[in-house]
Amino acid sequence: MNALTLWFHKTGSPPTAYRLAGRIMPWCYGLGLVLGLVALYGGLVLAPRDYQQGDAYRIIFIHVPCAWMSLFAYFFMAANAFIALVWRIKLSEVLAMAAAPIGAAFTFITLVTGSIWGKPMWGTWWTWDARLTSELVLLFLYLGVIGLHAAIEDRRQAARAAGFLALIGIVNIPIVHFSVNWWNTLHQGSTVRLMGPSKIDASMIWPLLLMALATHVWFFGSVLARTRIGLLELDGGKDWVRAIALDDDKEAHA
Amino acid sequence: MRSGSTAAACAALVRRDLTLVWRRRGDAANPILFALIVVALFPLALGPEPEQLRRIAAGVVFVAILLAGLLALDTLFRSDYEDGSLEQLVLSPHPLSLLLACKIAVHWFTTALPLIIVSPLLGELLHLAEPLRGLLPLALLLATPLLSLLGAVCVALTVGMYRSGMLLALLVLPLYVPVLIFGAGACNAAQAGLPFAAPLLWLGAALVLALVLAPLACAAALRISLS
Amino acid sequence: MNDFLAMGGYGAYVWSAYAVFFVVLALEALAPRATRRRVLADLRGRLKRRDARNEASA
Amino acid sequence: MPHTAPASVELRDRPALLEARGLAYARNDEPVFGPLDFTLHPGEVVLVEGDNGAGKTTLLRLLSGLLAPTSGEIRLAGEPLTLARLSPQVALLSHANGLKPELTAIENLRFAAGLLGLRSGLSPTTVLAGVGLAGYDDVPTRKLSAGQKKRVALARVLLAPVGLWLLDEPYANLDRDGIQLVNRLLENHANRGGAALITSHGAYAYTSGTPRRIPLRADANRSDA
Repeated sequence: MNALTLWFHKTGSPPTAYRLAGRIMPWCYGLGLVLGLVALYGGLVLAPRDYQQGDAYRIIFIHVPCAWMSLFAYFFMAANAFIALVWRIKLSEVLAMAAAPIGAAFTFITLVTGSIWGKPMWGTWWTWDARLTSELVLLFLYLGVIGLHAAIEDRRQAARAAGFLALIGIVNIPIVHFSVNWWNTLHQGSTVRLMGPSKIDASMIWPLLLMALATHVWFFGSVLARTRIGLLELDGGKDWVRAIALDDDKEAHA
Repeated sequence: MRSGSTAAACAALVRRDLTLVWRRRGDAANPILFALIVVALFPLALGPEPEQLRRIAAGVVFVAILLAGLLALDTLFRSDYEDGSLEQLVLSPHPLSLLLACKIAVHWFTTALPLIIVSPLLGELLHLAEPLRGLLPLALLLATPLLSLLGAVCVALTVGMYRSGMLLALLVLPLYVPVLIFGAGACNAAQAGLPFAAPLLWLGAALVLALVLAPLACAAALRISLS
Repeated sequence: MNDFLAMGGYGAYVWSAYAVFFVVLALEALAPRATRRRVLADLRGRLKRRDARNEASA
Repeated sequence: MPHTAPASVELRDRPALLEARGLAYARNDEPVFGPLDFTLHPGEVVLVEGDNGAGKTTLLRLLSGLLAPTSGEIRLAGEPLTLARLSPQVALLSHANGLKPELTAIENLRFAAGLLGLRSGLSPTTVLAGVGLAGYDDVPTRKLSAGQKKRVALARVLLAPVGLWLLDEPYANLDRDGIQLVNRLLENHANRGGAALITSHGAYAYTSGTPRRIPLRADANRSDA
């Protein structure tokens, strides 16, 4: 076994991964919070008012990063599901299933903020615009993965079935996007361009990118938090988990 | 000792499934009845104006048939799982994906084909526009096998579950969206006097792909859920 | 400050969007804590059952 | 730990049909059984004994390739087991009989023959008579009693041209005659070079000859060390 695979096996072993995740997780949450606050200050205070949309455009600083995250989380989940199914690596199973609820949360935020933004701009809470529709389908995909994972008793079988579904979804996403675009051009009436041709100023761009970075870091923090729990569940009978369970009990009664 | 040929196994499976449908022929009309009810509810909800109904006719028939198919999907593996013959299928020496393809084909033939045959009647109830009378069954002919194939993969994932109805709908819906858009979209485009060949060709291409890939995916999914 | 909160008349939209963002992410970050407590309680239950079984068969 | 004795002397020169080494299974990381070592040679009938929940059914599903073991390995004639290699050689009788209630006994058997093949010299009709159900050809399976259904399922196993039988509780629901029938079938199968692994919770057991036994116990009375 070469050094790299050896390292991988060691880090991939549940107790090591659990400890490592516990050490990195607070830094991710902290960094995400700090970067996010800076980005918010830049977006809400420093960035100038948009000449077309007024201050309503400021929703972009959360809407767009969340939309990016909704896709990123899905790719992260599908990539891990692929690794888990092909090489049967436990850690990847747990990582894939940890990403699902976070991705669903970001997708939900994207949909809600998009529709809140739509009200003043389009005069309606919901429009069957191609992007919003694709995002809605994406939310259903996430909910399907989460639902399937929750419905199966055996944890490993659940992760494998849900991972398989996530992989079908990754094929489906571009097809949905393509079909929804076609459908939308068929019904030209309702298409409204959200981000018009107005030039985006540099003072608007940096808070956006910084917020995107913050959400990524936050995402990894949350993935690690959920991965730790997944590892505890998966390795329930092992000594290291037993020690943690008993420690936790002592803390609760102390 | 010899084991039979794969063709003989497929033939035996097709014969058995057809016999079973025949023995339970009372249930065979259920999807048609369901689609009829759904279609009949629309005029009751929207009012009987022919113009208004004509505008939505193709879409409503499509959705009604899609829902009826979704309802029928559950029967694809349910009884086979419960009486243990699904296990025997997995353990047979023949390629599982091929056997599943046979099962899906029989299922399509006995649940979706009757729906296509009654689709002109359903269209007539909603005053379907004249030029769509031929196009709607054609679009359905391309779309329903896709629905059966994609649905089978999702059913295979939920096969061991107690109550899978709602979850199955949730799993299947994102996969059905493109099929619905292109199938009903072709009809709508034709109605609006726009070119409609492209979406039908897309459906055809997707069908060819699904014919090859879906049985493989279905077999993989089934192995996961039976383990 | 009032100007800032008013957001040029779009205050209700902007702040409700940000509120959704923060509330959902906060819930998303708190959810693992609850799950963790439940998983560990389950595990302790399993340990207790196993001990009981071991005593019974010993 | 439930180690079994090594194979007896007269069997040692024949290659093992099925071999399990350190075979263990855990569900949600809760050990179900194992680690288990045993071999199955041609001509052998091995009885898996255990209480409810000891994992007898799980063991058969592992050996039939439907389940993957948590640890350890299964070898089939010396090669690692895969479903593709195994399936032409194994017949599984599980709790669910695998019979369609709407079909008649003979239709069920014809389907099984189409799917799995037919042992040379046998036909669905002769096999049905062989399990004591002559004349039941055109009765829908749903109208048969539980014991009669079991007999039809046994006929299905008998029909398949395979060497390895995995029978889960073959004696369940059977009367005295039925139990003798199972024993006779097993004996014939062993005599023509086949092998069988059967489970029983101990009430009725294979009595002709002295079959090897694999005791299977739930995890409770084993220390975790």
